[in-house]
Amino acid sequence: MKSLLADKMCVTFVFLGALLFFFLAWPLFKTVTASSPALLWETLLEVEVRNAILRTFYASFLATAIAFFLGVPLAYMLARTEFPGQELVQGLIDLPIVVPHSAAGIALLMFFGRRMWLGRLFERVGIRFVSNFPGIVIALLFVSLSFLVNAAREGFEAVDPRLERVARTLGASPWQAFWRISFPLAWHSILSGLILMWARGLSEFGAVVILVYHPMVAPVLIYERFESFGLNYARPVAALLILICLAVFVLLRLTARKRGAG
Amino acid sequence: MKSLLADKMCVTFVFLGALLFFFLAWPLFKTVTASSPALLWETLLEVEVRNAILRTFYASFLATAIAFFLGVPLAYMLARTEFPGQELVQGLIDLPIVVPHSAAGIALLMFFGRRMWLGRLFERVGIRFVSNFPGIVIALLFVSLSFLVNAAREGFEAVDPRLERVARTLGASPWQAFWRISFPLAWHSILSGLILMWARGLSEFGAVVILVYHPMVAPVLIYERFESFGLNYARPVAALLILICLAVFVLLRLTARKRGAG
Amino acid sequence: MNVLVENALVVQNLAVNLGDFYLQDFNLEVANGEYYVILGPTGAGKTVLLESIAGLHPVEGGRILLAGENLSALPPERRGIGFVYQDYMLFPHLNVAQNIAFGLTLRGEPAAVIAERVAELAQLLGIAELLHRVPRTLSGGEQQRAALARALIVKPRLLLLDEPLSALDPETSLSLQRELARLHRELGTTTIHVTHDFEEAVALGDRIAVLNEGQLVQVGPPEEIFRRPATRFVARFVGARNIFAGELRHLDNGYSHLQLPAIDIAVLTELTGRVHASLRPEDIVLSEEPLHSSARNCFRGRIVEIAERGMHIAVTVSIPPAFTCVITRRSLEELGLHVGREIYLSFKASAVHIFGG
Amino acid sequence: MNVLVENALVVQNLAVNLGDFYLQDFNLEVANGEYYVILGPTGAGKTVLLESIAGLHPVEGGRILLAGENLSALPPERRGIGFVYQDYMLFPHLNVAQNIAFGLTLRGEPAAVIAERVAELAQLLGIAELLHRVPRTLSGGEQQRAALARALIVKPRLLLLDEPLSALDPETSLSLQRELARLHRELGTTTIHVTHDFEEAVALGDRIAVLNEGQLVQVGPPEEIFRRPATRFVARFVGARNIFAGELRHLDNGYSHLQLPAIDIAVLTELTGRVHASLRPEDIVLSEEPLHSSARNCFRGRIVEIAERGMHIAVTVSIPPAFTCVITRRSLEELGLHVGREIYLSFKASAVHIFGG
Repeated sequence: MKSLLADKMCVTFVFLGALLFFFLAWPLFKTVTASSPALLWETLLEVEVRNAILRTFYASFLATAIAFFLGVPLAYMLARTEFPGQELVQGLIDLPIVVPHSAAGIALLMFFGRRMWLGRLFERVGIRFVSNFPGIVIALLFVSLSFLVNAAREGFEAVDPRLERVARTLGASPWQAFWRISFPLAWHSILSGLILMWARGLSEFGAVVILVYHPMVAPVLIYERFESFGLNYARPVAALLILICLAVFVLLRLTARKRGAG
Repeated sequence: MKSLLADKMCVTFVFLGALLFFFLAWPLFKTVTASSPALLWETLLEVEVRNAILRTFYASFLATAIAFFLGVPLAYMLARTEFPGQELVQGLIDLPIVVPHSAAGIALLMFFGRRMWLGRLFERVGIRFVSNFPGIVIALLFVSLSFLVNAAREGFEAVDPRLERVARTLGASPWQAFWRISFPLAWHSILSGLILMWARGLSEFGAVVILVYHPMVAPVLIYERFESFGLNYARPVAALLILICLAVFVLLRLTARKRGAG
Repeated sequence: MNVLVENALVVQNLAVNLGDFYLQDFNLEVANGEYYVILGPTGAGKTVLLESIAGLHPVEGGRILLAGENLSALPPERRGIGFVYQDYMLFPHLNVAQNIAFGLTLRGEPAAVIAERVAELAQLLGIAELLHRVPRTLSGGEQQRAALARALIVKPRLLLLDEPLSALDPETSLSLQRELARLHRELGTTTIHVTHDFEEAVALGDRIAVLNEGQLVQVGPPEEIFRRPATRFVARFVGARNIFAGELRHLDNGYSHLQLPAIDIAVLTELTGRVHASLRPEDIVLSEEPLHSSARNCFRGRIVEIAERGMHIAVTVSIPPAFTCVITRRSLEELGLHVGREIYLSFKASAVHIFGG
Repeated sequence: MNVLVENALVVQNLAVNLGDFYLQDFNLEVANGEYYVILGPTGAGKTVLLESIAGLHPVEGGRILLAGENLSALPPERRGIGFVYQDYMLFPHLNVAQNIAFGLTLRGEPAAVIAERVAELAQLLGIAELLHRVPRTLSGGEQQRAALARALIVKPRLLLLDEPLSALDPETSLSLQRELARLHRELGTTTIHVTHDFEEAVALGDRIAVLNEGQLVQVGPPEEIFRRPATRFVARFVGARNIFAGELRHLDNGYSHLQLPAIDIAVLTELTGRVHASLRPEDIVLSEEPLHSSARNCFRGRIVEIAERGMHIAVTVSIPPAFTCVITRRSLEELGLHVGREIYLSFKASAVHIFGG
């Protein structure tokens, strides 16, 4: 197709694209390379940094696990059935992408706050959300849920419903048809969704910083160090986090490619 | 298909889905309804709030406009040509979705900071990024670019390349084939991408708060008010912003549906 | 009602509504052990009909009785009805053995029993070597055999086949068609087979039902459908052809004779056994005297009917059996043909098309 | 070289590599004003060949000369070659008039001139009423007419048609086929038409080129391709048929006679004018004496060739023209046929298939 992008147009487009490429690539590259590996290692050994990163991993993992139990059934219903208000539900799932995350944090605070109805209910069974670990999980769940639900829905949509129907005629209950046919066949999509949601959870800042400043997740730690001590102290933590996300992202791409090939 | 989701399984799935639905819908609904319309109106009349909202709109608009000029050609190349490193470029476009936005803010600061090479270059022509309006634009461009590029790429991929080829045989240069055939046919996708990118820009907090705390965009204002004055002062601003995003989001859905029908 | 007991399947006043497709007051009766073929053009809603019988589509009204039992309240997994789709629908994440075993695995049968039954059915369908392959590495014919084995392993009371041969190339289709006939002889499972292919219907069906616009317009043995089409639609859909069933006898000199009840006709084929033969009406020549020509088949018969068909005249001559041939108006006049007259009828061995039994 | 001047298009040693498709050392010569049909099975790379000529695919080697000018360095928009795809490829965001006008609009012609030319071409192609419709509301035949008008409005030096009739139903295809013949008579545009349909090739082509595995295996007038297939592939692909071109004469009594150079044959048709006729070899009966039968056509001829073809024997009888018929081995023996012998040859009027001219 090279002949189609001849001469001037091709040169213009490549130039514009290259501008964008360097705009995206260079800051990330520079941040990662500005700190020496020794410094990065040292940073990783700091208790505060390590705890923040592990806390982020764990909170995102828990949010993803909750989303798996609640979101995969919803994704299946969105893919397989038609019900009134379906478009409303689908819209709501997508909404967290465009709602400002600081506003989302405020909204969650209104709901899970200690003086709120639900917050008090949970407090009675010993779960406190504000400025506490469960609050991080709730915030991550709220803002990154849509990634899993949409991936799982697309996965289920790609499974021919007639496969389930054949399974039914062979004696499978709806439940068996789901677990033995639809779920295994949509698994690669669901797995992609889980990884993407987890990665997205790692990077969340706006909603968490309002609901739970302390204990700190890694993105909040970066902000805290930057505000309190300046760029040079925030940079190694940022570099670490970018590297981790890069690794997760490559893993995600490989999963997606494997799904494409399988 | 109702018969496929019989009995227990259906009830379980509906229950799990409903849990998720209320988890998403209720906090947003509560935030919006907790403030009376009069209070919302009063909040909108505050100069600081109004300026922050208008600044957010304008910065996101500028970022979207820059992305249009740089990103649409890149999307076209990704859709139409094969070049070495294509997967790398596509990966880089998607990367901002998973990179923590506070880390992205640090990275941009490393690049456009006043003591950095590029920052100094721009300062000479009178453009300052840190704690200044252009910095907001740069931050929004960085984090929400992928939404436009991916939407435009999918739009171009849906245009049969043979339409361009026929146009070429009729005397169109590559440039004319692009503007008269591919661009109009992909326009609905590009428009969706533009709206989505703009909406995503409105909601950005993490990258902006590091690069440009003052002058404040709306999400930063919410954070500032929450930190300085508490929930009750932050809530009306959050409610306003959620309503605006909701309106944009409905607009986006309608655009997407029109594209589906057309 | 007697009809409910004698028949394996009775469908009464079925109503199905599925957006663009609509079935109303639909009735169907299939006898025990019968091979029942529903013949209709593509898009006549045949798949929806079968899915409704299997409980895979909601039904708006009417009754479906299987061996006298009303199925309406039963979910598909409790109906005991096997289903085979045109495009196989093998479970892509299971290998062939696991696919075939699926129904028994669900029932929690012991592994040894399952393995034995799978081997038995794979043997029966000639796919014993493929058990460890995954579906996407199989040819279409192999996939359809596996799908059949999977449906048969649970010993269904009724087997529904939705255009099972349509996705296959002609040769594979023919061989699997013979396989279906053999399976039905050996297992005797009551079967409804839906198709748009007329030769397939003739070769397999005990009875053929012609479906048009949501109604069965004619039901009867293959012979009857072709000899006496009840409506113009049936006539147009099955075409005006001469169809015969008979036994092939190979002669030493490389020829075959097809033995019909009263006559033998010379044909060219490599098939053997019981087959069908079709002969286009344009390929038959009528003459007053026996022809000494390259036309190998020449018989004397009596004209039983003369009918106009557009530019042609259709003349039916009974030898027996009855042959229909088309001639021009001028030939009609020159030969002075009229009903009751005796005439010679000739056709070439190469003009007889032999197809599966 | 003389060949470069006389021919509108000369392709020399063309090499195209496109992943799974590969063209090497490809040569082609099309005369000025000629209607050149490339006939080949689906998937033989015909589209890639045409796109390479139009400059839409990179070429690895060889020369393409149009009216003596080397096109290699020219981008597609400067080659003056019209292109029509099988699936029309009308611009979906423009109406029919804007689609047709596209080429002139690019050149910045005055609106009045464009409107006039569009009206003229729409008239010529019978789509004058559709000018304000958008493509997706048009039938396939209407879309293809619009695509033709769009290609013709820029007065291309060469028109490339990539299976232009394949996506249409048989009736529309036939009517558009006659339209193509008429357009070519009126405009005289040098045309390369690619198809896998053998009757289409015969009906339209001044010459036919048979393409197999990236090479033209035979080039010649239609008659020659069918009479003397150069390779086994050509013979198998075009089939063993009797093809004749002639003028139809309607008789008062409802018959038509097709006038061949030496004989008239009775046929049944509603067509008129210059047509082609095909006759399957199985439909011809040979006999020692003229037959008094319903076969309307009976001629005496001389056997010029006897060849084995599997289970059949192919006998070619020249009346003239030469007819090929297949008979069984036993008929051959009984009739005592040998080359040079005179024999009678009969076939029914209804066995002659008449198709477009």
